[in-house]
Amino acid sequence: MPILTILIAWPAVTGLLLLVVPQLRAWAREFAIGASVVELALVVALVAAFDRSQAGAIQFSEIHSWIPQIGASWALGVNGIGLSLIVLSALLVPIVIAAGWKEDDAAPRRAQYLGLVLVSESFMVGIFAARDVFLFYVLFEAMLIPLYFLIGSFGGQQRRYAAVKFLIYSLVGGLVMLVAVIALYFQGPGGDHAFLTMNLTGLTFDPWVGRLLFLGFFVAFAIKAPLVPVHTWLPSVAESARVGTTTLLVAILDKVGTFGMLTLCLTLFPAASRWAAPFIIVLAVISVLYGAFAAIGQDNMYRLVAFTSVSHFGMIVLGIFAFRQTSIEGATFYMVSHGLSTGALFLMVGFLEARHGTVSVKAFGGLQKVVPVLAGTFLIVGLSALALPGMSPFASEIMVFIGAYPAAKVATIVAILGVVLAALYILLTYQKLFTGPTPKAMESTKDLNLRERLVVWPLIVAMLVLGIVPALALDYLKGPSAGIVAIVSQEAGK
Amino acid sequence: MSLLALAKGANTHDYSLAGDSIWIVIIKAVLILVFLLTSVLFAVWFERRVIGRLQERPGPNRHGPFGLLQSVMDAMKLLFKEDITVRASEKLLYILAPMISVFAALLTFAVIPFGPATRIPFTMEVTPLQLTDFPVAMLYVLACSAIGVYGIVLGGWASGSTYPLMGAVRSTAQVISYELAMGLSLVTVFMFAGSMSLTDIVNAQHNVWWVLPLLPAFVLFVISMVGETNRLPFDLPEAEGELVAGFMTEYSSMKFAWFFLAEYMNMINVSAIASTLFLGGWRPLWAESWPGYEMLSNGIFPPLWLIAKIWFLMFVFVWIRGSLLRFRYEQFMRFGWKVLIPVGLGWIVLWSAGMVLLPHFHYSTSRFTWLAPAIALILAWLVFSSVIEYRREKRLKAAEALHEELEDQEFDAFAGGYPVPPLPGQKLPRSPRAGRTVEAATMHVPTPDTTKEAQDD
Amino acid sequence: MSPINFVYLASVLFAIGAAAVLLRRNAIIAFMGVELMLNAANLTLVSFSRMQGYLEGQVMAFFVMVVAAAEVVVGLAIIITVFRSRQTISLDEPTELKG
Amino acid sequence: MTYPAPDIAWASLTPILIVLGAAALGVLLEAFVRVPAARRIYQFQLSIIAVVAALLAVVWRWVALQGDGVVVLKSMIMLDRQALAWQFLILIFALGGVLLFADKGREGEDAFTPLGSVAPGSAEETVARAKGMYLTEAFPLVLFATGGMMLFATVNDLLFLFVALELFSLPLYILVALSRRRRLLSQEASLKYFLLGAFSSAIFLFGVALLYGATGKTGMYELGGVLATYMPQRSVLILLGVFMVVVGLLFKIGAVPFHFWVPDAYQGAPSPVTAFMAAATKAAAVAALARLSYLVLFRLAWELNWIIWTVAIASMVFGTVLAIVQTDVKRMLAYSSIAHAGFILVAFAGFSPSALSALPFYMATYGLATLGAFAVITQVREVTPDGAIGAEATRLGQWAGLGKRSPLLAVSMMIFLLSFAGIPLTAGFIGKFVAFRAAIEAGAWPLVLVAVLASAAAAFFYIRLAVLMFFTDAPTDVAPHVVIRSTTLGRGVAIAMAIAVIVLGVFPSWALELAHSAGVLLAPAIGG
Amino acid sequence: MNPYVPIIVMIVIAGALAVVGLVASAFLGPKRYNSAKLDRYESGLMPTPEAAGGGRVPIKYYLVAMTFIIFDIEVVFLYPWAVAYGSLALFGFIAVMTFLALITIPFIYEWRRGGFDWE
Repeated sequence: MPILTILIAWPAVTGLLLLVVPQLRAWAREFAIGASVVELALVVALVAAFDRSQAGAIQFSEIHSWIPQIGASWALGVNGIGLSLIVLSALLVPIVIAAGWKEDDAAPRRAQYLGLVLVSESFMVGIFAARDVFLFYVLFEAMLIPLYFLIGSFGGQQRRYAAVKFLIYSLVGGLVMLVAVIALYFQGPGGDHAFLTMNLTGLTFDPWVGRLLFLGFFVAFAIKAPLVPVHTWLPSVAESARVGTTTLLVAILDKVGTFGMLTLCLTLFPAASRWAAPFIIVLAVISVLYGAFAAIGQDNMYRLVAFTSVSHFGMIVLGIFAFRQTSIEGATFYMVSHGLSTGALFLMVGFLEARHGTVSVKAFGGLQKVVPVLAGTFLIVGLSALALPGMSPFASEIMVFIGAYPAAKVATIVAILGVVLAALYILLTYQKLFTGPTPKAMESTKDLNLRERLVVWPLIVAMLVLGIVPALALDYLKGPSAGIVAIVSQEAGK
Repeated sequence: MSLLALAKGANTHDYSLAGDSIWIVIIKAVLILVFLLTSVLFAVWFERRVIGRLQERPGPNRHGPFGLLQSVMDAMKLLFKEDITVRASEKLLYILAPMISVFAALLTFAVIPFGPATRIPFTMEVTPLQLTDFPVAMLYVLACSAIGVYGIVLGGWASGSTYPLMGAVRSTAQVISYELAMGLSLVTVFMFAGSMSLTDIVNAQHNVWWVLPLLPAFVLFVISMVGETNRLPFDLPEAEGELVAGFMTEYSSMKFAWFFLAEYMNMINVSAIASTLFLGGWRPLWAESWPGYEMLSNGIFPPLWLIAKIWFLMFVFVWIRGSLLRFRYEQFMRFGWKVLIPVGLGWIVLWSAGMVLLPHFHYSTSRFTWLAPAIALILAWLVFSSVIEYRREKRLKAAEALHEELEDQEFDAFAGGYPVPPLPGQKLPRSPRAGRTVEAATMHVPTPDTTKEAQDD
Repeated sequence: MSPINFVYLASVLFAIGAAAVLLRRNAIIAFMGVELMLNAANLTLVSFSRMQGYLEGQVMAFFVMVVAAAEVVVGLAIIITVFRSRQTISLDEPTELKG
Repeated sequence: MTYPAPDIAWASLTPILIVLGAAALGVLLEAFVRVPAARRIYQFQLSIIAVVAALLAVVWRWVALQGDGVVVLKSMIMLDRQALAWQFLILIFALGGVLLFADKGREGEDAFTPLGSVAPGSAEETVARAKGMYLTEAFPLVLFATGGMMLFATVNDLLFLFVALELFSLPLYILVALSRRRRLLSQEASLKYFLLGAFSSAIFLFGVALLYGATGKTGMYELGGVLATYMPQRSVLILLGVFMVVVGLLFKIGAVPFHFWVPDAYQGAPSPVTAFMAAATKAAAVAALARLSYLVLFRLAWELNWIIWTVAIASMVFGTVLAIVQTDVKRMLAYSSIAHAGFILVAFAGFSPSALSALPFYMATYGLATLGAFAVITQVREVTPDGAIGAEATRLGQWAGLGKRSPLLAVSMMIFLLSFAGIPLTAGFIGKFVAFRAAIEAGAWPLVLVAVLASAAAAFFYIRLAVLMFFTDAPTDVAPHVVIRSTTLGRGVAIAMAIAVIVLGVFPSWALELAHSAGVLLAPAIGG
Repeated sequence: MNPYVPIIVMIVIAGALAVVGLVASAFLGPKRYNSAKLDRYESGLMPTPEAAGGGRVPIKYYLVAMTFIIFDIEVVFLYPWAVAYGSLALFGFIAVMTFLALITIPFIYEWRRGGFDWE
């Protein structure tokens, strides 16, 4: 059974139905959440069918000829990393839909929004499952369109600006990658399946050709997983877009960048990766510090969370380009954990915004007494972001540092500073929001209702479970990471 | 020039003109000019004289025998007249225009053959009686006549005055319209001769003058040559009643004389061309088998034959002028475009179809060359008579319809604020004088015959 | 006289025509410049044809003449319509289109 | 002496003959059918039948073709699959064009002035409009242009190329001047287009004359054969000739610095004409340039490459930058077409053989999207003060909120814009992919890098229009109001093109296969 | 001698004659100008500042000019064929007839559309 194709097709079909069929509009929310839960169920089935002992190998492979003239195939398959990210996507989408249940929209607009969310989910699953560079690229670029509409149509004042900025950044990266993709074709074996990653792995390039190709890919991924010089779109989008969009974007989509670095940059161009690693590690460390510092100065909570993400992505990239088994494992684990924690954090900010229509830190204060559950939840989520031991981000961060230290001592030490800074901004924010005297306007704040709890708590539970028993996830991540390390280091041996 | 090779392929005769020395060329050129100028002087007298006779009056008869010196006197008078350059004119073009006209008119005769190779009296030089000839001589002739148009249009425009402008554009439109018909009439001649050299064309007529087998083309040519030279009945550009003197209105003295000269020279030119193309050129009206042919086609005789033919055509010009009324402009243009050009095309198709298809199916074309004009005439008669009949019926119907429409309408003598005649069918008001006398009371009010008027349209 | 001289002449004519199109602001003059260029090309074709002793160049000149004539018809028609709407055929004058 | 009649493979010419014959028939219809409304219907039917029949004929030739191609008339016309592919494309564009030409709103007005010869705003014009006259000559004209383009894409002889060039240009000059609304603009555009077009074709012709002088040939195969052996003493003449010929073609493609006519002509012409012209002219010109390139120019690759690179980069940069500052939709698309001319030239860089199949595909994607985009433009109208439907609303601001008024049209337009921008899952992406692949294959990757950066910048203005349509509310207080005309044909063409663009974007395999088999030029050995 | 040389001789002589005539009359005639003489002729009316219609040619004449061009082209192609029709045989005939037919189409068009009607 072509389960991966079904996983991609199901949200696409349901999403398009929602966009096109006017009769569905009245029941858009119910329809959408139903569809996403079905998707989640399918993903659970996928996980069940996945052979954990062979996590490093590609499973559920499907390869069909698509455009043989340009060597493109409809090639899908997942290893442990892809699987975990698909799980993350499938988990977050219903949560996001549920979180936005009460957004006051007219029915057609709501149908549009939910339809686009579902279509985006289809693209996300597709990207994580793609085993063909061309297919990967197509989905990578095409995904911009629903996202562009999600950002530009729904959200705050600056949303149009943010949408265009997002699109242009992504497009520049994507098109540079296109050049590399085309050039890669001529380096590879050619033929009807020229773009299959397995056909392209293990090629030997002329050094500069390899480096240029690597850069072509890396630029695109660096923009997507915002590394410092090209990160500016993320805060803009985060503050303008609707919270659900931002959650999806940061928690899942940006992982496409790091996922791409792992599965394409490192795998296809190991020599070039090693050549570029020192620079990239420097960039990563700068990201960690810059993101953290910038977060401290933010008043807008969306921007704040966005900057923390920039910081965290720096750590992930550091882990990836340290080329150690532990660091890569940690980085992949961190990708999942970060998805859970940042997602939760954005949702919490969204709940606050829903209550008072503002996300300015200054506007709040002393909420601890009024809404204890909310405050508590926020604290836990916040602590997860600053990597409190016992939560999964902590486990992954530790693994990254331990793994990276032998490879890049100074960089790792500097990056650990980022953790300290994280503690600073999270606690400062918590302090401003929830402690001190309660302003008049805040006194009538409602606490988390059942829907909101149902939305956030599962994420917290997941983080806790994974924090305590990281093996649950690491079993899936170890194999693939080992494979990547093997490729990179085997190349080094030559 | 591009026709060079084609023509050579078809016709390989020796142009003995190549042997002429430059002096002979100059002498011949001067002789041609002298001939042209005297011919014009003669033509002016000739026209006035013949017209006079046609109108039963004497014509010029004061100066010299039969008034022959009249035109010499006229020319002298023009030379000594005051030369006025109109203030509103574009000076350069205004002066250039008559020069262009006369210049173009002088050139045509360079390629007209007056006769075969002849010994120049008192010398041993043998030379054809023709200034020069080349394979595309007819194109040269057409080119010269086209340059002549510039004289007219520039003269009219540069005068900066209404009548000359109108005259010039009319004249230009007329000349180019009729030039097309003329051009089409030439095609069958070229087919017959297989060359565009005038010598070849004359030589090819040794059996028969082409006026017979190519009769329709000849008729076409004659009509269009009258149109081309702005002569009655096609003299619209200088219709005195409408445009004073057309494009020449603002010209005086020698400038006027050049236009005048050019016009008469053009008449002589086209007559010479028509003679050469259709009337055998310098060939005598004498069968080859008849005695004396040799003498009549050599020495002084060929030029005389040609001149005789030219003057015959000149007489036709004058004759037409004396007999026909001027066309209205729209009638004239319609005639050119809707009759002459289709006829010309039809004739080409008919003729070439016969000449190409008959040999293709292995029939001889000798009889067809004689039958073709007859076929053409019959076809033309069928087409035109039916068209005329059809249009007459249509007009009658339209007149009837109008009649019915206006039936019983009260006649308004001042419809639209102007005095108008009664339209057919309109009821005439009772005359104020009616009833005064018995005759008046019973008088039949005549209906104007408007049907007839409509037909003239 | 060698036909190559005609080629030089044609080149000069072509240059004059091109200059007329590029420099003169009157549509009719510019249009005449174009015609001059076409005829210069014609002259070139014929001269080269003469030099090489093949007739193709001359036949081509015929085709070019036809095309040039058609172009004259279309061009004049366009210029006249513009003139009738605006009472001017200066190429600088029409300013509906900018940017 | 009898000249032998040349051998002509008439069957191979059927598509062209059908179109040109129908055009001639159309002129006769004009002459004999007196009632304008009836004439309009007849002309429309005739044109559609002709174009469809020609399409079928092209398919028939494609199927019947054996080997690389057929020699139709010595070396002047040789019908190969490449030529058939271009003919097919041009006919498809013509079909769309004719449908748009016939598009007539409920108010009874099509895109053309009822009387082309009278001055705008004159009494005669008012009368003609009141009488409901139609300028039905547009149909024969477009057929003539189509025939000329098909010929242009087929012939192998430079002089014949010139004749075909004029055959399709002259009707276009006239068509551009015939807009029903904004006639001054239209006439002025026509004048500019004409003067520049005539200028460039004169340059082209002089180039041909020089090549003829240098080599004694005008056939492309023969020229290529001559150029294979280098002749130093004549090289200046050859280079100059080739350069001028290329300039003539680049003009028709609309590449910088020969692009001046493009914005004016696109903006001034009636939108159906713009649609047809933008798609088909470019296709025909690219076809000719491709043929010339792979038969002749590649011999001079070393001398010519820098020109192609310069022109391509200039076109992409200028087209994109100037498009960004435009405030008129048609003008914006015009500048975008200049940028696209640059992208097309990228494929030529290095003369990679795969460009021969990439180009038809690229032009198919570009042409379909262009046709569709202009079809949408015909639908967005201003309201005249008396409440009737007026001129096209082409100012960018007037497109605000289109997504709400007419989601279908807006989405179609969006798809076209995405295709122009080269976003995956639209045809434009695959087109760019194959074109760029050809360039990279020949080692021109720096050029491709410039191209992708330009397309990213270009995306900015495409997206800006999308922003207006979907994210901005229509201003309610601004006069004139904007309405959606929503005519069957215009809408139908837009939607059909949108579907085509998506299909070619998602399942391009079959089309690429066809393009691949079209990527062959017939090159029989010809003496000399 | 080249057959075109006599033409040049003719051109020189004819041109000289045309010029000499005008120059002679300029010397021979009287010169007593006045304003009325230098004004343009208006059949006795007061002369207007410029010719009717601003000295421009009526549009209708352009139509004649354009039609003329079409047919002149036709003639251009007919003449070479006429000279060599024998050797071009049936193929040439059919080609030229097709050409004529095609030329006739615009002719008919213009005829029916009133291009040859002058009011």
